[in-house]
Amino acid sequence: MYYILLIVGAALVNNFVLSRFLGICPFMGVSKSIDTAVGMSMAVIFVMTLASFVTWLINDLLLIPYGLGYLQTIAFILVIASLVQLVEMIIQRVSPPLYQALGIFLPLITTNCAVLGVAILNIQLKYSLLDSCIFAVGAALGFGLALVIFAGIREEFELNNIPKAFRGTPIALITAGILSLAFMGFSGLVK
Amino acid sequence: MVGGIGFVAALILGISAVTFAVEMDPREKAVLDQLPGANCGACGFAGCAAFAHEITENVEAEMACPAVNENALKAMSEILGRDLGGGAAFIAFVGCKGTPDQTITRYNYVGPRDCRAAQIIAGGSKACAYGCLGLGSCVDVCPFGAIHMGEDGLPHVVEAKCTGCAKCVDACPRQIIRLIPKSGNYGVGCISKDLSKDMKQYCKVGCIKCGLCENICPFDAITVSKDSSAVIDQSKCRSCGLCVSVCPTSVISFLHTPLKARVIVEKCKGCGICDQVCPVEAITGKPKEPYLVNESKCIGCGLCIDKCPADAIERIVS
Amino acid sequence: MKTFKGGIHPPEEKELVKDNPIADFPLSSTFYVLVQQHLGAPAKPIVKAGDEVKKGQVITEPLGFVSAPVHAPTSGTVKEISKMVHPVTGLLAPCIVIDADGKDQWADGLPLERDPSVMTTEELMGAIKAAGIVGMGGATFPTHVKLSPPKEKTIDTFIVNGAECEPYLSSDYRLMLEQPERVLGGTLIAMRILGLDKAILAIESNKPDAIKLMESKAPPQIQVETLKVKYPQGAEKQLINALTGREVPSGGLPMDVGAVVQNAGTCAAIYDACAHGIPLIERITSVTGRGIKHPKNIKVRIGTPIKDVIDFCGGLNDAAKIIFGGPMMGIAQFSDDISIMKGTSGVLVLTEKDTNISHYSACISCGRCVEACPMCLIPSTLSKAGEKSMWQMALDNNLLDCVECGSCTFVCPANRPIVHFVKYLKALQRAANAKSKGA
Amino acid sequence: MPRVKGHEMKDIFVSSSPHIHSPEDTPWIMRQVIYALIPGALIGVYFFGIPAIRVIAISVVSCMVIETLWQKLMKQDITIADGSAALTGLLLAMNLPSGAPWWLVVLGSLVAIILGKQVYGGLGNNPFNPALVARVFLLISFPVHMTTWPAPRAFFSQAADTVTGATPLGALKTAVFEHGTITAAPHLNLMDPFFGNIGGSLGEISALALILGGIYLIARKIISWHIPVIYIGTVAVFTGALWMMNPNLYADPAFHLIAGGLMLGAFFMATDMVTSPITNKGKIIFAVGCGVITVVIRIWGGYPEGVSFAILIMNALVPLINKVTRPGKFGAV
Repeated sequence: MYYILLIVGAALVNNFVLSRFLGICPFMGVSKSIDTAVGMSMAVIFVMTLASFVTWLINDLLLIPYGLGYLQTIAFILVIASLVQLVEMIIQRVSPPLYQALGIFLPLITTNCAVLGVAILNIQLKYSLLDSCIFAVGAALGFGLALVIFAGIREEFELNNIPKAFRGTPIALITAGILSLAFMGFSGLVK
Repeated sequence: MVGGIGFVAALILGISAVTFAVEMDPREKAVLDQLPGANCGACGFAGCAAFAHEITENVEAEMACPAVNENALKAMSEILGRDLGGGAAFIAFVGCKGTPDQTITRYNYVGPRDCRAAQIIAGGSKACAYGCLGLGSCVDVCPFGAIHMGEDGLPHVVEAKCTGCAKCVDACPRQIIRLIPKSGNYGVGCISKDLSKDMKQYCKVGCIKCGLCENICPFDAITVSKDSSAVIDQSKCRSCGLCVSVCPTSVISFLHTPLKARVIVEKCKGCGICDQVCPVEAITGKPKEPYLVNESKCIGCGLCIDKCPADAIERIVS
Repeated sequence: MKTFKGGIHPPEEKELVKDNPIADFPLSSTFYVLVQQHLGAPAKPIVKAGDEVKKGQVITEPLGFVSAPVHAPTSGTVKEISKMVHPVTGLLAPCIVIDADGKDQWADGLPLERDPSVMTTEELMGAIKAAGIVGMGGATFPTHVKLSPPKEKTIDTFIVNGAECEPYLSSDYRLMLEQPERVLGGTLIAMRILGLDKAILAIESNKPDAIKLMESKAPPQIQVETLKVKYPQGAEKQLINALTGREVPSGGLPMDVGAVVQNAGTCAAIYDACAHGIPLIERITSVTGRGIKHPKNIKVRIGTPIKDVIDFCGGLNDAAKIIFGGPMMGIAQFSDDISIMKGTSGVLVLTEKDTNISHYSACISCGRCVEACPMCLIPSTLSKAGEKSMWQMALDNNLLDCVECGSCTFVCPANRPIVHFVKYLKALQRAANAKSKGA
Repeated sequence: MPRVKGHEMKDIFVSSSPHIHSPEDTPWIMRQVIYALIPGALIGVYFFGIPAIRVIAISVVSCMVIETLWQKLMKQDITIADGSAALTGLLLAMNLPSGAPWWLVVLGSLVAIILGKQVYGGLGNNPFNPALVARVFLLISFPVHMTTWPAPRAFFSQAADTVTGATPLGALKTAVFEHGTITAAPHLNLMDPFFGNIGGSLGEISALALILGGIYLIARKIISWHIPVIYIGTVAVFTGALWMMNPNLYADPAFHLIAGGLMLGAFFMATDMVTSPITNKGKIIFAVGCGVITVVIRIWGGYPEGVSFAILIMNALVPLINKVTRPGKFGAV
């Protein structure tokens, strides 16, 4: 029961994109169409889970014993970067069209604050290894959910006649704002 | 210690880099940056990225992008190490002068405001089968905002913005808009193939095929026949303007009629917005007093007209 | 009572002309006979100015199998081969102008007296082809092509379409009431050609007297089926679905599910062609609508100028729209320089109050069009795609399944011309295909 | 040969088929929804007096003025006649407490019309229900103003009108929060909220009036029954199950249906055509989703009333629902 609450907490209540406002740049960049959004979510879930698993181990086995806590951020970024490189190659070989569609945003996951955010949050909230992985899965699902919902809305914008000044990112930012307003309804759900 | 992690990671990546190798030509990226990026499809490819790929890979590929300017062309030639030749600059020209009051419409059209949609119902509401329906399909498809609907119900091309990408030529259901080289100076405002005695019934400003222009033109750059309006061969035309003077229905017009902006004194509130937006500083004046447009400097781009809150600026033919 | 999914209930407005018996139309002085009066390959005039023609004499020669000849509506001399506005396309099309000599003299031998039941199917088919019979419901598809499906298609159901679901019109209704033998005779002939021993005659329940009469007169092999009153009940795919439950495959034809559908008027014409050798030179048309003074059902010759028809029915009173066919799928006309064609099931004159000329506003996704669409499409998406000329996106939303019945546009509260957008998208798609094939 | 031998009839109209149209158009629909809202609004005015009229008037007028201004500024054609701005104004007013200060109402109208609708391109283009966007925006930006519920009193009685009472749901939430059981909340006989004698936004208090309005809309076929019936059903089933499990921790379903904004939400907010799915199957999924989220927020969430948030979240899912519930192809080959 605790784990379900953990996942729901990470995915809905303090959703990474809509409540914590992490990972906004891929959120805006990749949400043009639903299939790229799904592709991106898969990539993020994979990277986030592995990253939090590896970073937790590094933190627990290497950083704390040698008192190198201050190296935390750089080490984490290094791990995430290599993981992203791995994912990038796999996707490029497995489905080139998805690779073309994701384009610049795939390497961008490296600097994606959501992924790094999960790793650091795991340490701050003092989760156990298992907890941090589940938290990462929850966070990634939350990110993916928000991304796919947002992509659904933005695909409808093709058909609307949005005033020229608002087309593209401005309307996306306004919609993301209202979406996070809606997700605030979940606040206080999990203590 | 961080080096340790770095080393381990590098090892993994090295192995996987070999197994998943797919390379992409860096020159393609550089060429893509030079292209305008409007993905207008005039080069016949899906978008600028596809065209950049083609011109990098295929050595004989021609520079088919009309919307590229001179220095971008030079830059691309250096990147690819071969001369891409000059993209002949073209400009769109509207071959119809039939304003609603000069022509007869056969019925009141009810339906979507789009020429292509109107054309498929009973062949369009205008009595002339070749005349412009004025519902703005060309304006909708122009990616550069270079064509707009004038008060006279006909499209006007803004020379400064038009890149000759020919999207409006395809959009017009009656093929009224044609591409004319920028070097050319005169265009015929009618493409009707009907005999003049029939055309007179429904259009007062069409080409009546009298042939006066053909006779007077010293360079026989203009040809007229019984069932085709006057056509100017731009390569021969020396822009002497004789044909314009003899044409009874003044169908032939000077191509580069630089549309000028002129301030309507009584409407102007002196807010100065036009002065700020004018790209060539052709507008001067003091706040709270009517502003003035210097016609020699003005290139007729129409930015001031779009921005003016009081609609106090009008387009005039200089 | 059987019916199909979706559809709408427009006001029937049939009482304007329903009870007027079929009136014989006086002979006009000049006839404008269009050369292209069918769906399919064009035909070529075989007479020239000055020729003498007799009533029923063939005056054009079809080029290709899917084509149909046209015949002189009366005896007289060919004045000229000129052009006039074609009611369907609105563009100029070749037409044969015949000055009637008033004698109305039949061509040699016509009308014959022969018993179709003894004729071989080849003779029957030959008679239909020679008589230039086309679908009279409005599609004008050559009948001899429809009645000769390719061998591999097994046909097990023949449906006679007496639904007449279009509001205002009652030409089929009057035909079934006053001349049931012609309809039934034609049905039997068609059944023999298709090699079937039973057929279905479908009539909407708002024509009870026609149903009763047909049930009493119909031989046992022809079963009269009553259908719920709903538009577009008479559309081929909906009629087959309602009567047999089968769905014509997307992009396919009725014969793919073993069915052939013919309009009641077409069956009557088949009977005349086979029994008396009379070509299709006359048809029953409803001239109705509040824009015409005395609505009438008239038996009128093909090629009769519309001016004569309007004068015969008392002239116009503040007409806003003149439509060939019904209000839902008919084609609006703009010039009175046109004439009756083989497919003119009705001449409808609407006043400004009855028709819809207001501008359209934004779609509010109310879903009425989705419920109304008999082809299970989402018309609102098609209309939005139409506004943006996005035909590829429309193709993914089954654009080509749309039969343009008009139900969505009728119910749309925002007055959006969805059928016009669909026609526009289809035109864009055809142009793009042609360009890609050509390039 | 010219196209026309001078025969054309100048004033004839030509358009694509079909040439006839049903009498129902968008302004007619908007008017019917406004008529359906009038009973609820009247009850609100009856119980909250002049302030309620003030809020409604300000809200409707400012919505219409803002829309006209925006369209003038953007050089678009003025569509005030279709009544959608007036409807948004009325709906927004019914979501606000009658004590709301005038600037709050004007700000709400601004957010509803500009952020909720016009920025997306006007009527029919907005993914979220404008009135709800404004309500949630105000609820989160001005929680104090939005949750001071003037006590209801008969229109003519002279009782002091500054007494503020909590809404039934609010009382329930504090009771559970402090004492862990609902019995601590002041006992409520169910007739009060049914007729409107409870605290709450000026439009949502009388379930009876709203149900009447809803039935009128369904009878006139403006909205289909799918969303309201399934939405209220889901809430009833969900709260009923919880109530069965632990009566003193969870309130009984009848209470949940009548109290709070469920009736207003189910009949008027969730059924806003522009922001709800287009197929009936989609409407069912949408309604179930709204019901579940409403109950989750009411029982476990931080806010006493979950209807607004639930509908907004489900509005976001509508494009996906529309994509999933596309009707099957006719004669799928």
